[in-house]
Amino acid sequence: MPVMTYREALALTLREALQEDERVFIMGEDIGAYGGTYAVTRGFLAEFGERRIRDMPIAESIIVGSAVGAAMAGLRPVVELMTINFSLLAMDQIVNHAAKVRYMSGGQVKVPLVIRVPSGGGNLLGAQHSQSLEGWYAHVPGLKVVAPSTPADARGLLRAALRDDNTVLFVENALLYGTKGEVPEGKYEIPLGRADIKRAGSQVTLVSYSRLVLSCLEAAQRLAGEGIEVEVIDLRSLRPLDMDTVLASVKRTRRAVVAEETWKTGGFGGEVISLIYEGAFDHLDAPVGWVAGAEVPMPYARNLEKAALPTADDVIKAVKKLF
Amino acid sequence: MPVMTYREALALTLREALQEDERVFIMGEDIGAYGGTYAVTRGFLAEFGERRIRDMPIAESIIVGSAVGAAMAGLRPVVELMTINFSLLAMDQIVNHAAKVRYMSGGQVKVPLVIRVPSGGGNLLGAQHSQSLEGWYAHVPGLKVVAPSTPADARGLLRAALRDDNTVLFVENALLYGTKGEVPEGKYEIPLGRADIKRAGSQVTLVSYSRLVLSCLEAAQRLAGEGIEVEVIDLRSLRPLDMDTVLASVKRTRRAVVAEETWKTGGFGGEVISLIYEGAFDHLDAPVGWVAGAEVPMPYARNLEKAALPTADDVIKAVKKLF
Amino acid sequence: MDKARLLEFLRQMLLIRRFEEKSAEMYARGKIGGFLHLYIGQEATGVGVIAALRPEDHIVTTYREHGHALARGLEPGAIMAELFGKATGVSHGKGGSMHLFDASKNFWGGYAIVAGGMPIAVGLALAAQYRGEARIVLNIFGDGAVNEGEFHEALNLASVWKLPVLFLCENNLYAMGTAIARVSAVPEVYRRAAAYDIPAQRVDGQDVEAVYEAAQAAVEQVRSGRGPYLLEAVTYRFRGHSMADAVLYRTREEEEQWKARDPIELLRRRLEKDGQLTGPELAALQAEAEQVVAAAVAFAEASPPPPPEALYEDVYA
Amino acid sequence: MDKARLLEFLRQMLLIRRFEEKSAEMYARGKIGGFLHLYIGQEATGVGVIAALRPEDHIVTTYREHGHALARGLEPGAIMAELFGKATGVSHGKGGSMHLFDASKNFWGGYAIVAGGMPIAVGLALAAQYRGEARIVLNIFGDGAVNEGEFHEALNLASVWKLPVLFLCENNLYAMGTAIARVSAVPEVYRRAAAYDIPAQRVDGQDVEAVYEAAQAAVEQVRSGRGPYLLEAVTYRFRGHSMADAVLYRTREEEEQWKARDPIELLRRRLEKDGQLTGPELAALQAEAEQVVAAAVAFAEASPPPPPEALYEDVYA
Ligand SMILES: Cc1ncc(C[n+]2csc(CCOP(=O)(O)OP(=O)(O)O)c2C)c(N)n1
Ligand SMILES: Cc1ncc(C[n+]2csc(CCOP(=O)(O)OP(=O)(O)O)c2C)c(N)n1
Ligand SMILES: [Mg+2]
Ligand SMILES: [Mg+2]
Repeated sequence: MPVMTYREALALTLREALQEDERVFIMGEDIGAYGGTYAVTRGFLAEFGERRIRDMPIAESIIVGSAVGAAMAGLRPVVELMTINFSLLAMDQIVNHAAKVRYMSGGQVKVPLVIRVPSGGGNLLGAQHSQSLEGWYAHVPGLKVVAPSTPADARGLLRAALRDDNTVLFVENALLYGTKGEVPEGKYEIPLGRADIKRAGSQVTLVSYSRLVLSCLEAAQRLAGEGIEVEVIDLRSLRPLDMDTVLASVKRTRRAVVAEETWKTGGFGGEVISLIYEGAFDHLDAPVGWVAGAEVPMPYARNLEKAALPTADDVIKAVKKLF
Repeated sequence: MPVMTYREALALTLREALQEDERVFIMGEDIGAYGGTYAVTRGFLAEFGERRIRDMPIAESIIVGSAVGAAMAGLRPVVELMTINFSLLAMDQIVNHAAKVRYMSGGQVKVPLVIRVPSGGGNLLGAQHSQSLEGWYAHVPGLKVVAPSTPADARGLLRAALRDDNTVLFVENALLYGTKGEVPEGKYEIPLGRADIKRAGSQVTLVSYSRLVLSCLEAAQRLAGEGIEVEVIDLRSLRPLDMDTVLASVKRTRRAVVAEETWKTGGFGGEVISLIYEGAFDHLDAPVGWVAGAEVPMPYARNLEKAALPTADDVIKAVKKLF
Repeated sequence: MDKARLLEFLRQMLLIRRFEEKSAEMYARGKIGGFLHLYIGQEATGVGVIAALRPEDHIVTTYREHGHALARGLEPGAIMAELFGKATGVSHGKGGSMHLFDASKNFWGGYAIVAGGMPIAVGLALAAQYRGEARIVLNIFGDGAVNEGEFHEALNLASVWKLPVLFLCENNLYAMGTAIARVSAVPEVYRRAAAYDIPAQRVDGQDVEAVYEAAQAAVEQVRSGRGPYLLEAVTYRFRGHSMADAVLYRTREEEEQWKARDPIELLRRRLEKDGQLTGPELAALQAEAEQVVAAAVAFAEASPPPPPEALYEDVYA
Repeated sequence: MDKARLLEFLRQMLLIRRFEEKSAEMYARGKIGGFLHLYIGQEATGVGVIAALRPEDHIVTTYREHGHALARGLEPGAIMAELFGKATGVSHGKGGSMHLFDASKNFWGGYAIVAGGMPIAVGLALAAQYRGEARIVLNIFGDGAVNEGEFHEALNLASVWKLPVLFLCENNLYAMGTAIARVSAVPEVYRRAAAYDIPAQRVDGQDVEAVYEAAQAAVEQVRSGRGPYLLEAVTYRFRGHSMADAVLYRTREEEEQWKARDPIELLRRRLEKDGQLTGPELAALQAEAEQVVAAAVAFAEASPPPPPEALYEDVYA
């Protein structure tokens, strides 16, 4: 299997969609002439031209909203929002419109739209540029939300998202773009809504998504050295959410820890934990562990930002508390 | 104690604040000449004039954002957003600005701002006007979120919110405005962040907030007839969240149900449930019950809307499942 | 203008008027719930502009859209059924008064977020341009929408990309209780267009002929590929904003002045003066409106509510 | 214009230039993290406009604000310490380069959401008007901000209420890699003001004298209570958008043309031509800038990072 970066996996999949389907086009700030903030679409403008690769004004509401309209008309737009922090400026179009027109039209309309959006902290970008708000969107019926952690998943899920007939928020943690991994050849596709066991283990189930899966894998590796066998489940998709895989694992291991990057209170972690209890209450030997970010706006100073973000150490600590 | 409506309790408290503190003024759409969408500020324009009662253009971002700026300068603005659905248009100012300036300025700035916002469904208003998104805001460090269920609490919490030095999202379920209750005399104030036991009981703890507290009380009443003694806890404040009161109760009753109006997945209920398990795992005799709205955009048709909203019946069913 | 067209305008306006009066009645009787925003007084605007479109042109509008839906030719019975929340409604009872959709008629909704439909209209126009289709998009919104950020973003993008959108502002002078001059730096909406290099015009929204002519010119411009156009029709809603409105914010004198310019009366008088409308002809049109609306109500009444399982249908495609 | 003032402009511009060059160096050495947006090339704009203010006037700006902070008189050491993420930084290390605050100097931030500071500036102006204070608010933003909804909402409200805001658009022709003409229907930003009945002017942002004079006139208008003003300064950033920018989107010729209009060089030549600046005087100013910046770096280096407990401080008041 070829090895490529997360970024390359995304670019490959987007390029392929542009080639395969004339209805696909990309809209976003600085995706063309600039080459993409995170360089995912570098070279696309030269390759596909201004009709397909659309540099947009800084105006998130019209970026998303015009994509919604184009999707209603039968096109298959892909939007790149520069970061999830700016998605708040498009929230009305995402939540009040994209997620609702199908239902409130009685099923007459579809909105096949992919919104790609970098998320997360760890780049010393401060309070307004470091949030991980994907959990919010997973609250909304009508939306789908995926957040792959590896190049292979990025490829497989993006391909599925591009072929889905609904609005999919495709969350890319910004620290993942440079990470590498094997990616299956061919037109590899992963159905939305299937969690993945990234590492098998028998004593604890670690549940996470996006970048923090990597911290969980690191934690699992280190814990294995200490004789604790950890299973790592990558949710990959927050909505639809695959609790079957999680519950089957927890019923085997009888212990679980949920880890995510955002603030603990009201994050998506609490949701997953509640669902674990709901589905496996009698199988748990200990309360479910909970790892999340510090409940503060992200500070700039390196030492503080480091302290604010959850790490493999935090995961290890949470796992050990279960024994 | 005088009896008044939820609406009157709010109006009394706002009027008092306007009289007591020259720095207080109100901004919102149709709060003046029209008299307020839900008539809370009726008569205020005549009484306080255009300087203090400011009718705004339909432009939620500038409504909230200009209030943030005025608060930074030392005033104490009160914003009325017409409904929480439209708060999505102001989300950038609420989440990226109001919640963050204090922290990212290293504590140099305060944002003493109250954002009043009607929420909820049940009025046949359809998908774009019936959401209960308050849980989202409770995710954000830097914000406070309260959601009173009775006229007394509305008065006490609003008074506290108006005197708080932070941004407080004050959530008013639209179906509550006409409800009546006793309100203590004098300048009654309730500290933010204290849950309230609305009915004592020994066998199950029901946890809720805002309008659904009334459904829980109805359920408790009916269950008492069947010999099940239910304790009803009104969180009142989602952030800060008073889990002490909840956990103390659950440790006594050993059973709990959490009920809220919004969609189950990613709502605030999952958060509370996880915290109950975290704090009282060993004290629970059954998995925590979970009552929430149907996972659909709100339909208009009366029968469908009714089916989409959680009721006392749903609470009763959830309670009975615990035995 | 030829008589047949004017009579058709009159027919549509009478139908809308009657439909709205009946809706108010049905609301009072509890048959219709939620908000109900009537179009009474503004009929000439929607009728005149929509008449200038072709069937393949798209329409995106607001919650005050019964008149637009009727002018576009949606089934009156299916509209009324929607207001009643019935399965036979245009949106299968899930949308209600504020969310009328009929994709088969290129009627893309009824939106209840002020200015929220504007980006969607721009997107439909983008799709038309992308595919090289000749169709255009009519985007209707109120004077209250012009101060929202989405208005600004929509006009700018439509202009940059020369998208085929006819922006129609129905300036009825009030957004709920807020007079436009109190909250708009430039209360003449059409003057806002220059900030986007968009041609614009203001027209008397009570005069259906004037509206139609202005719309024709605007449509021609838009269809030619030269980009969007902003048409401002100055009009007045004779009733409150919605059924809940006590109308405290405007004077009875002002209302009377505007009612003296009832668009239906203006057209009737003009036709009668020119000898183009006889008493019996008018009576026939009125009777037709009455009958169509009565049939619509009967249809709505007789229709079933959505089945319970509809609750979970059509959340996803 | 009197020599002392011009020399003061030169002093400030040299300081800013040196500060920014040093910041770039410190970034390359890993002392500064995150994004770093340099002001090199645009110095005349901030210096000229801020000189027209009084100390009690408020400033609200963007992430490209080191120059504004220096011109407003924030301590260079405390600014550099902020860039280093140190406890002694103007924002105690919590804000970083994009979020410089100094309430004691009425410098209300550094915002990293494009146009996000605009509503806040309007609110500060509202507070001044509410209290009957004479102060005004300077709100600085880029050409990229003008298509955001928040720009529109801010200008409209400021005009409706006649708020004392001087809107300053630093039009450096690009928002990241996007040339303004590609995304703005009206690329002349000052022309947007008419849509809000706001007076406006465009000025050569490389010519500090011209900027100062235009700013003085604008400030006078704003302070008189007649409402906001929009000043557009056309300028150019000589470096990339941030340190990460490969600058693929503009030609080297264009860059050279603009560098030939380096605001510092323009002022130096003008002063020398008029005999108002001698070689030793210039050298002294350069040495001063060098020394101040070196001291700032030394201060930042020597300062401690925020203590761990600072993490949870100042989330709430
Ligand atoms: C974003 C948003 N803010 C507020 C509202 C509440 N609201 C509904 S209609 C309306 C007035 C709109 O007035 P206008 O655009 O002039 O249309 P008209 O009702 O006069 O036809 C308001 C404020 C809303 N629906 N959406
Ligand atoms: C709402 C929002 N969208 C996108 C961005 C990403 N971004 C940061 S700076 C920038 C360009 C802004 O350009 P301009 O306003 O011209 O200012 P300049 O950088 O040229 O000074 C963009 C797109 C952002 N910070 N905020
Ligand atoms: Mg109106
Ligand atoms: Mg720029």
